Amino acid sequence: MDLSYGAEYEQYRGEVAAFLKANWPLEGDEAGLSHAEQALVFRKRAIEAGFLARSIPKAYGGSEQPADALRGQIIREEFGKAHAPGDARGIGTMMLVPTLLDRGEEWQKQKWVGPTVLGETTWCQGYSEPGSGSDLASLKTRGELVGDGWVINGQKIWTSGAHRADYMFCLVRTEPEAQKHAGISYLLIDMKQPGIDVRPLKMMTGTSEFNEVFLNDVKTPKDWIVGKRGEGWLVSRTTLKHERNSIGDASATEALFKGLLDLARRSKRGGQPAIEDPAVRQRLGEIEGYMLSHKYSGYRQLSAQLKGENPGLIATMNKLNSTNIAHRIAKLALDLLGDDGMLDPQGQGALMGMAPKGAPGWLSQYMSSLGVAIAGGTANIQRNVIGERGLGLPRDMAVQRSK
Amino acid sequence: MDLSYGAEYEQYRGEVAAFLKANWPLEGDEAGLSHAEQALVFRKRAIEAGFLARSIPKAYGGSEQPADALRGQIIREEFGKAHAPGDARGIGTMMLVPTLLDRGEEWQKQKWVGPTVLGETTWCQGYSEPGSGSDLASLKTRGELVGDGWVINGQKIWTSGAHRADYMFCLVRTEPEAQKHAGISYLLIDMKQPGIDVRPLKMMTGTSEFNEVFLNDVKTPKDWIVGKRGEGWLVSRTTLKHERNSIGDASATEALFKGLLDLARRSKRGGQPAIEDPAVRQRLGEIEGYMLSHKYSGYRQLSAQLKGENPGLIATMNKLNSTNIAHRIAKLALDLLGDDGMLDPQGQGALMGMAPKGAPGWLSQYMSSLGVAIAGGTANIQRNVIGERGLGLPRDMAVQRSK
Amino acid sequence: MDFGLTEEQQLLQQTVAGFLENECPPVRVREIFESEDGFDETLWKGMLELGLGGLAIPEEYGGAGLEILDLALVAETLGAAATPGPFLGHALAGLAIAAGGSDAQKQRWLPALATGDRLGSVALVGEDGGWLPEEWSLAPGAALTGKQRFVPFAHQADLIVVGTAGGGLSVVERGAPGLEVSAYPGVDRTRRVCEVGFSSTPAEALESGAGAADRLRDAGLVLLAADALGGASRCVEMSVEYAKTREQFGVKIGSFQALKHQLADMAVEVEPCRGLVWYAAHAMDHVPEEAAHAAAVAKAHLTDRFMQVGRDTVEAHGGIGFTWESDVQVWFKRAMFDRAFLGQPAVHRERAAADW
Amino acid sequence: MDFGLTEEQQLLQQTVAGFLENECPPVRVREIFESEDGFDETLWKGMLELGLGGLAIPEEYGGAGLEILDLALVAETLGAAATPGPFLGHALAGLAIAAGGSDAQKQRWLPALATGDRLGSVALVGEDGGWLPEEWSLAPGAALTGKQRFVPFAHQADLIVVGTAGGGLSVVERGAPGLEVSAYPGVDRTRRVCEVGFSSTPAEALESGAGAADRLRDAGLVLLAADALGGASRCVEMSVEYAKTREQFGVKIGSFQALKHQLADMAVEVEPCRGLVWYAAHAMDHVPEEAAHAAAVAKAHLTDRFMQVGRDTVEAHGGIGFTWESDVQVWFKRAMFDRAFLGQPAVHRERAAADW
Repeated sequence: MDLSYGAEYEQYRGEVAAFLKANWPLEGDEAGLSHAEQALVFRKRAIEAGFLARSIPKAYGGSEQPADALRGQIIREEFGKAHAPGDARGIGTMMLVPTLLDRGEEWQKQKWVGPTVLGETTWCQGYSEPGSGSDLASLKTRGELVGDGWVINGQKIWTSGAHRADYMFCLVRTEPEAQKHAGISYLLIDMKQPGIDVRPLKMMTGTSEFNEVFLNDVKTPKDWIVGKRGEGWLVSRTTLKHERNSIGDASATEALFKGLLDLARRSKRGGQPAIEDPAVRQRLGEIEGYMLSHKYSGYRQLSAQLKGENPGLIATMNKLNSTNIAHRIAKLALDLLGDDGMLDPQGQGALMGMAPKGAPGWLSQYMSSLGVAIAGGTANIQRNVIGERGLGLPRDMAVQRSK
Repeated sequence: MDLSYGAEYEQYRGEVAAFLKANWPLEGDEAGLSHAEQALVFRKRAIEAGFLARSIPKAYGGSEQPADALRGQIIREEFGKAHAPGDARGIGTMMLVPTLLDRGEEWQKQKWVGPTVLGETTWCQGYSEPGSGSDLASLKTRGELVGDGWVINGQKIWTSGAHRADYMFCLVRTEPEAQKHAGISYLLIDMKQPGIDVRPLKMMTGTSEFNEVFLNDVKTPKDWIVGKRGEGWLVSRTTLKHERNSIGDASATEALFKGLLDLARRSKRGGQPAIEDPAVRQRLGEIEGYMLSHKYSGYRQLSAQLKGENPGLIATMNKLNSTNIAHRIAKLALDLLGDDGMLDPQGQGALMGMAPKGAPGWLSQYMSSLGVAIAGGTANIQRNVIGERGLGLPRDMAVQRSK
Repeated sequence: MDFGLTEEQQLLQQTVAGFLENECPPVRVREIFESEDGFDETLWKGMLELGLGGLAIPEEYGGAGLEILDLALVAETLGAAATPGPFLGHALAGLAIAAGGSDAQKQRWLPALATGDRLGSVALVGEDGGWLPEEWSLAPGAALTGKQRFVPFAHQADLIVVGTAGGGLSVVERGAPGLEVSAYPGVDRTRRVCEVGFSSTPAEALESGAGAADRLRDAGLVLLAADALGGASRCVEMSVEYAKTREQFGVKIGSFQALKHQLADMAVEVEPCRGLVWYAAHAMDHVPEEAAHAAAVAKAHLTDRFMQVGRDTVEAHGGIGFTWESDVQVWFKRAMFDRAFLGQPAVHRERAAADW
Repeated sequence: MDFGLTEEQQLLQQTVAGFLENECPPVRVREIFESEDGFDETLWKGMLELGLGGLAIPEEYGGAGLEILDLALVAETLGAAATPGPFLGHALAGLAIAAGGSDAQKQRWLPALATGDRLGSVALVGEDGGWLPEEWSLAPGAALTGKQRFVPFAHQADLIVVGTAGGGLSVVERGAPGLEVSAYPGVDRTRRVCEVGFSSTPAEALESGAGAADRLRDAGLVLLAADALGGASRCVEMSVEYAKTREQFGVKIGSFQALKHQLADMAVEVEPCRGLVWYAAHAMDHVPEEAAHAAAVAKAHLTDRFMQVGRDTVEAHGGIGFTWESDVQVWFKRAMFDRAFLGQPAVHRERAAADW
């Protein structure tokens, strides 16, 4: 166990800090640009300097650095401290770019990877449909080749960021004769065209983090397909997930716990601060055990990455584990809120890695702790994955049969 | 809602009490008999008076009274108060007698029903086998007709009371060619013969409430079969379960909760009685909610019986519900025991409807709360039954396929 | 001996359920849920025509003279349908006056509450919290000054029964000087709550308010428990129904063992509670020495069950259960109301513990 | 930066695991479990030959001079195999003397403990309970009088480190006048406990016992957490193994979703805890300001997880898991020991809460 980063890396940290000192915030005329424009200007320089888009080849607009998770972690830490724009977030960098790099045509990489990692071009994902949640094989959106273009009709759901995305990467049934998975293709679609109708999907918290997307004779060129016709399901599955930021994940849980402690200090029980109530303390203590376990699991996974080792079983558990902890935190928060538990969340959405401050935020958190499970596949799907891939238990019969 | 028994029934209660006053305890020479002998003498009189074996025809040794669950309840209450022997308990009266009455030959009823309800003849049940828990279709004990008798070989497990039983009613594969359930017959076997080897099955508490029974060329006459050859599985399923004593069941849970309160009064937390600790009080309070729900559900079921109504969904839940409550009680008890949680249960077995007093008893309860679930089919089987029979959900695919 | 409902009681429940099926189907609930003030005159009038305005008000004052159990059965049925409207506060106001008013006070207020010509509500918690009569802090007197929170439908109410320091009850009427009602952003849009301010507002103390406060508290707890029972049962039904309809991997999702067992567990959480609610209601009229304990346990237990089952119902519906469009949110948010209104489960468990 | 084990540490764990696989398979565990005194000389000798007697004793006193983390890794491995014997008490006695003894005291006792020529144990709770140094009640002095409970393998021990009022530590040696050891009916037959009585029994106080008591407590908590981690992990493995082997309705029971999900939940309870134990051990040597907190959280969390997973393991094995014949009971009962020894989870959560 050596929790220091070591001299070599501390020196690297110094280089990162020096770069940031010289380059952020922007100065002069550039300081007058919009937030988004500033981010683009800065990201270009950071990529040139080798600090962002590190795993992307230079040919496609990245900085093509050797894999080094600890350097990545240091960059995230230092950029975070300086409030400087980091790697462009979102589904485009997380899923589309790795897919293109792995399976795309050369011209596709040339065209899309650079702008996407820069944050200039944004994407949304068209996988889920009403009626096909975790069962993608049953999807119904159809694409027909008419002349030299695809004509697409159908409906997608749970499409995060669809209203501002430039493009959608999308699973579409193009071979109606083929069975289940075999008839699906992976198409790219320009979102700025008639025939696309994006409707915000309002959540019970009152916010709309997702959309429904209706596709009505939507068109896309014949060669905006990744992989071959009918290979879409495979292409979507071979996508290497973006290197998971296990530390960031655990920090968010820790921040939430600290927020809960704060709430317990400010709430009252029988005239005393709730944090003095032995029953509350025991529940907080139980959550602390789970939270710290999750935190140190994050370190374990980072270490495994550093050594190029497979983190093993633990990596498949992150999602369910953090969902479980968020549930526990949310439930205790509701108890601490007391009468305020009858208030409306007033359209407060989920907070990324931050703890809510007021009652409406906690109420939104209370409800969102359910939504979290849904966004990443329901808890039961996670349990299937852990049981089958993690523990090696035999496949489910019903699912097996349908494959 | 009328929780009084009403004048008519209170008068009946008087009759029961008067009978008991005149007949129990036994006097004179009879007082010198053994406990078992006294019970037989007394039960005969109580059956004659119409107080026991109420649902059994007079022709077979019962008192053949009209069904009246409230009279039954009053008899249980008054007999209990007087510590007088009630209806013979055990698997013989609960399962074999109803089966014989429903499916047995006339000579079988004549021979076995009377002595069984009197408590003179006792039975054990031979259904489960190692390797076939809830899946009876897979049982392997074989019976072959040789001359005018069956020769039986195999092994049974979870056989309660096998070491003192006179007979076993038993599921045996007699038609090896037939598929699964179709090859099973329901045979009666004399336990007092060579070839039967009863071995106590020691539990983790150190007690032996169950046995393994090894059958090695065991013999039984050709006509000691209930129903036809190959109908055994049906015969075992058509057995009407003994009228469930829902009140008794709930009283046992209530007694356990009261014992828990008592334990909380005697245990210490931070120098104070544990029952003063707010964290302990909340957990006790949660259990009280479950316990009282279960208690009043018992009354609801009794009332439904009285009116000849189907108690509905609730009756299928009794088992799982009381198991769940026992788990909660056991877990809190372990916490209250503190250091004594490291002690050995010292061979203390499960207590029927009573709360343990000392630490060893509670430790046995802690472990037995797991065993309870097993004895009545595991919790998962109960959930299947509730889901499928109670809520009408579709059958499980794997189980369906094997039927 | 009959631990069950009389034919009249079953008929009452069926009548109310039948009425709601026609007049308050989910689509209607959603309209009221989305509306400005959450108050639907037609629906409420219909309920009043069924006599739901004065069920437990004595016959001599124009009510039906029924028992708390009857009232609870209606509350359960309303809860199952997530019925929007002022039933809870109105019923409690009537009970409070019936229990604590002088004959003159009863004559003055009860008949109009029974018919529903006037709408009642209750204001039982101040800015610093504390729902229990012994925690009430608003200074009593002929004029009240201060604030009360979470007053149901105060924006529609004609009279409000207010809890005052020392456990007394006072009545404030609509239009009284210094009375200020502002809508509150409540989570449960079927039962709107307001903040009510008093500034030297004339109020009339109920003659024996102090004696009536405990009965008011217990009745409130029982009605919330009953609402939670109805709501939780409906949640189980909705989830089961969804599992029987929705398909995945070519089969109904209800055939998947994991979901089946979750649904079974939900049912086992809820169904055994029915008798607990019945008994708590029954005790209020017939076993007074057990009433406070039974009401406290019932409120704590049922509102916890409803909240848990509400969460499970969202999960059982998958992503769609988390949307605004889904009806699930209506029951989920009613569970949040039931659990917090009149004090959280922990508060009442602690009270119940005093009887051990 | 390396939140993980060194090659040496992995080798240490592998070596111990390999030794146990040969010398302490379940069948051997059961023999010792059933034996009169639970002490197997051959097995213990073998462990001493591996150097497990003095892992964390400084090299200058004959030990290996390793850290608490190394000791914890061994404890985890022993826990996974449910290894019977006096490792825990012996290790803690050595740590106590190393932390609190004068140089002369260390010279006198540590080398023999390191080789295992003498067996150590600890007596840290009195008849009225209270495992924490500030709760100890036995009057200190050159002679001790009183009783201590739950002293591991006192019937075999050559010296016992006794906690005394004020948080001091004293050493009592085998054969001392007035020392009376009686076996106690403990549930965990792999770690036997005794009651130890003192009657004017000569004892030697450790020079800086008061300073060492906290370290002794934290080390004990970490070793129990590590044992629980090993035990709980093995429980998950056993349950998964059973589910992959056992058939019902013609298929492996592990293909049933309900059981599969229960096993997944068990794994999620246990696997993420590994880092928590590592960090608590690491903190004792390198982050002293966090050591007490981390040890308290680790003990509370891990022993709760082990107990829960132990119960789940019984259920996952069906009826057979509840029998004496099944190995499951051995781990189940170790979980009961780990959870209660040195104080229940609630005690240590309350201590940890003081740091918030």
